[in-house]
Amino acid sequence: MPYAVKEMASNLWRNRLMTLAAVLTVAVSLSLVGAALLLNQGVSRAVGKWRGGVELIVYMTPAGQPYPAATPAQIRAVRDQLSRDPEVKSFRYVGPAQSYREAKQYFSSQPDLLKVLKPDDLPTSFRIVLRHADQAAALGRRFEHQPGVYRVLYNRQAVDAMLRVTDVMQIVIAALAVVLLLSALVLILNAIRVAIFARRREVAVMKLVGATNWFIRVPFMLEGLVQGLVGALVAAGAVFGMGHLVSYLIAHFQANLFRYALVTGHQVALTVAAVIVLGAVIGTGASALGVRRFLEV
Amino acid sequence: MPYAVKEMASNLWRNRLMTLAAVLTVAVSLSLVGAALLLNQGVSRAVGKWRGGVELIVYMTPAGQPYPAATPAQIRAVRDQLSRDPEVKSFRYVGPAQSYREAKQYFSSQPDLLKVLKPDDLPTSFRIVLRHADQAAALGRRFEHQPGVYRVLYNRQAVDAMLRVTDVMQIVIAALAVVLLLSALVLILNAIRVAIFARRREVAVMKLVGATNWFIRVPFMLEGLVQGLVGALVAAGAVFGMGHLVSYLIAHFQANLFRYALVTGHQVALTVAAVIVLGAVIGTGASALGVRRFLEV
Amino acid sequence: MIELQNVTKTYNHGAVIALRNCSVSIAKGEFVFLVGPTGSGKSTLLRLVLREELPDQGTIWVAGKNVCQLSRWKVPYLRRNIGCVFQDFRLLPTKTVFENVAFALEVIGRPRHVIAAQVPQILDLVGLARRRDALPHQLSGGEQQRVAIARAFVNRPLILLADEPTGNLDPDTSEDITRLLDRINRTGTTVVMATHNASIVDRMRRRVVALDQGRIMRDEARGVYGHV
Amino acid sequence: MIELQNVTKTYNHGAVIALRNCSVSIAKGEFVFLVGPTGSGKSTLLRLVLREELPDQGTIWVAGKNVCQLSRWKVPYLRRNIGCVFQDFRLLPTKTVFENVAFALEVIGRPRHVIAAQVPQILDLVGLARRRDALPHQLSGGEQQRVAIARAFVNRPLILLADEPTGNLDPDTSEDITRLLDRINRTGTTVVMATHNASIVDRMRRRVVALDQGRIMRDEARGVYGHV
Ligand SMILES: Nc1ncnc2c1ncn2[C@@H]1O[C@H](COP(=O)(O)OP(=O)(O)OP(=O)(O)O)[C@@H](O)[C@H]1O
Ligand SMILES: Nc1ncnc2c1ncn2[C@@H]1O[C@H](COP(=O)(O)OP(=O)(O)OP(=O)(O)O)[C@@H](O)[C@H]1O
Ligand SMILES: [Mg+2]
Ligand SMILES: [Mg+2]
Repeated sequence: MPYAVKEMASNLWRNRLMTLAAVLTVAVSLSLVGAALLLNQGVSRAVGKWRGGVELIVYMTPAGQPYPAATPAQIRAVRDQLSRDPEVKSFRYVGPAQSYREAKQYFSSQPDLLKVLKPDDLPTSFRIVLRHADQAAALGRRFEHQPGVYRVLYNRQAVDAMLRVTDVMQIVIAALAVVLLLSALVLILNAIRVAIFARRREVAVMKLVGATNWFIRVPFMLEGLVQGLVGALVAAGAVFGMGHLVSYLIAHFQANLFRYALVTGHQVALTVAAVIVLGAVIGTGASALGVRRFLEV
Repeated sequence: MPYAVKEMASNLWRNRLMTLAAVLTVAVSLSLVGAALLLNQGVSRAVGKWRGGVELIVYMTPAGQPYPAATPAQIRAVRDQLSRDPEVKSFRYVGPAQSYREAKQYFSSQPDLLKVLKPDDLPTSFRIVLRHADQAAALGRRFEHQPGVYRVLYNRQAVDAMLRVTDVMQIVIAALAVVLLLSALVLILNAIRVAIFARRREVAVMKLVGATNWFIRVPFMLEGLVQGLVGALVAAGAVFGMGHLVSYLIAHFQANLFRYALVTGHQVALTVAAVIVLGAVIGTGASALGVRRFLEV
Repeated sequence: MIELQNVTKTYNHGAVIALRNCSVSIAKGEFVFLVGPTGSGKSTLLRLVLREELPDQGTIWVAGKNVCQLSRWKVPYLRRNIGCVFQDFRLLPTKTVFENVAFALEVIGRPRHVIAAQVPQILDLVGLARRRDALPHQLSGGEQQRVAIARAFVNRPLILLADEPTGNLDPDTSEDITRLLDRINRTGTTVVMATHNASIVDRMRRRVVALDQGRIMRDEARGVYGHV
Repeated sequence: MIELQNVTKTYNHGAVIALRNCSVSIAKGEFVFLVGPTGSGKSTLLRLVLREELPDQGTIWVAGKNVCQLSRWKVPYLRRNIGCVFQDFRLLPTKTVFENVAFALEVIGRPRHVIAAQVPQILDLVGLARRRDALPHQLSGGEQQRVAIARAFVNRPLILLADEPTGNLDPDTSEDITRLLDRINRTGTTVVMATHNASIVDRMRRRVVALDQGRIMRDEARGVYGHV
């Protein structure tokens, strides 16, 4: 329908400032939606890594402590007990070499501290996956006072604290996104209203000579759709950019827990698709609403 | 001028959806401006703390290293050299006890690691303030191979990396804020335009019977001003809230360098004032523009 | 062609009664003047025929269809049978004479070659063939009304409604416009013209339907304006 | 009171010439009919007097002021000396009769007690004292035009301009409105009325200024409409 497209283009151009504002607001709000989605995916991916299913860590006493280091026999005792415990789904032992490797990675940003650490100073540990996560405290208590056990760490606590923080961030971002989506909707609605007003004479004549309702409506609806879609495309670009920004930030912050919060290309693509669909929905919704409210039949 | 206020209130109420959108967009964009300002202040405050003016740290070899620990004589030699060097503005020696205290604070979130550390394992250090910051490398090189010196750290590097990251964040936030301010402007402009259109009959009659131009303009201008100001007040609330959110995030992240990025109440108050002034400026600007463009005389 | 049966129309939830129990029947090819003082309901009657409004009571038949029971999406097709002319011309100021007339065909989906054939023909009929590229503001009021008539008639509707088509025109021009409507009526089109112009009504001696306060007071085959 | 000296006015950067070198002088207390075919420049002349437009050439004096050299902010004060009435009434649909008239005083900053005193007085003059709380759509066209006249006259302007005030009205109502304007003229107000209504002009026998294609063709003290 070339008439509709022509009309739409001319409507958009007449109100270019408003069109620009609507497109930008759609872009910003959808970018925020995309950011919230990415953060959500990144965090849930990182949570998997952080936990790796591990809910409990039993550290054995390292050398260089005021009390004696764990003996091989004590370590074997813990291992045996874990093998027999029905609550333990699986576990692995992290020896001195791997502990040191982990620490090196962990403190890669603090080389002076690294030089202080020696492999033997670091505690070896058992990383334990439970059958029922809520049994962590009960199991932990059993090992806490066993000879050679240095400390029991509940991984869940640290991760949960982190999750609370990222939850707050997601809520803030999502709230901003919702507010801005409302603004975007009103801006598109308005662009349509102004376009309808600018074309009121044409519309009156069209009704008079018997143009069908859809013939009259379609150019205005297309206008809203295009604004929503163009905004969504810009936001899609921003989502791609955010992927890079996040890696950059992670690389520079070297934020320990967050280093796993990278999202896969697949997840970014899904987010981009969601953003574009949302843009189309907003554009169409605003159009339908605008045409309904401001165009009599 | 009660007439103008009455007219303005009725204009706002007629277009409540648009008014709401305009106010919310102003609020969001000014909140982002506030966030950028707070981040900027927090970072520059933190930079001061991070650096404390210190540009160079000379660590002395601690015990428990493959090579011998620094002797008191070696430490004294470094101290003497620093006292004599004309490039050194001031310096202080951080002994074992204070080093341990710092480490405890630094690693408060990682108790198992803390237990591994012993005061004697930690290097003591000289924190040096230079007369000319660019002399850091030259001075550092002189100490690097001196007996008993464990390592020379250029504080500037870590801080600069951090600054690059916060710079990126500030730019992103500021860019979003600018885009949204444009949208806010267009939304206010539009609300005024619609109000003018809704009142076109009244305006025509007013011109006809000889109402002065300002009498006609003022209600519409007040409308824009109120939208800008109300949005700014909401943003001011958000800025206060952000202060709390930041402390909460810092407490939970325990992000090492950022723990000093708290802003003072005074700085928050200044930011709030800036946000409100900006809201008034935007409201007035949009009004003036709207009245100019859409109200003939 | 047009038949109103006991039609009552009110506005503002019954506060204003625009038409009271009106019945009138207009046959194909008639030329009818609708007269009456201001507020007597002439425009309302025309709007009902166009189905811009629905009556409160009574039935209205237009071109063989009961417009009160016409579903919404069929209304545009009804209107393609009815041409309309108003006091204020309602031309599109940014389009030329040709484009204004062509617009009426474009928006109901007529193909290009039909437009290219019919528009010059109708401009010839209204005597504006030489001004086809002028913009409305470059025309006199009488010429503008001719364009409006061309637009209303280009799709060869069965009915032409004219609501005070000479209200903005001087007596000479009004005379011209009425003569043009008469010419269109002679092609078989039913013409209904609401007017205050007593001298035209008196001179033409056509059927006159006189309204007053929403009631049909007179319906004469070869009537005059009269002072109600 | 009103004086045009060699006034030329064009639109669209000279493409349309609305007035060509017109000179006319209207004294205080006169009643002048402005006649001429559509597009002859009657409305343009009135808009120039109101200083809604500026002339291309010539000077215009209104109430002792050269309106061409009047600074922008003084225009409202000029307009307080000029009342205006139009074909389409231009009443505010959401305000009552009283409020419509009071609005004209409110927006020029007249105090409440002045409004409370003057509005009923003027409504009495135009014969609408009993309809003061009606909304415009509840009034007939003639009554609406009376409200418009009341609004134009409530501030007791020196001049009353009327641009086809009877264009939308039937002959009887037109007669009434013209009589009302005549009554206002007898209070000393200068009245200029542009019209197409030949019968009224012919009956009143007042000064007639006839325009055609932007030129003043006739200016007779006790003229008739005539067919130019
Ligand atoms: N949209 C409307 N809302 C409310 N009342 C209306 C509306 N349209 C018309 N009326 C009222 O209905 C009555 C008839 O109006 P209508 O316009 O049909 O009269 P008319 O004969 O065309 O008058 P005129 O000669 O002034 O054009 C009048 O009292 C008018 O005030
Ligand atoms: N705003 C405008 N822009 C361009 N041309 C205009 C404008 N206003 C009037 N004209 C043109 O100026 C000429 C004089 O117009 P004007 O309205 O003064 O005539 P008029 O005598 O009042 O006619 P009518 O009897 O139809 O009201 C016409 O040719 C008209 O097309
Ligand atoms: Mg009518
Ligand atoms: Mg005119």
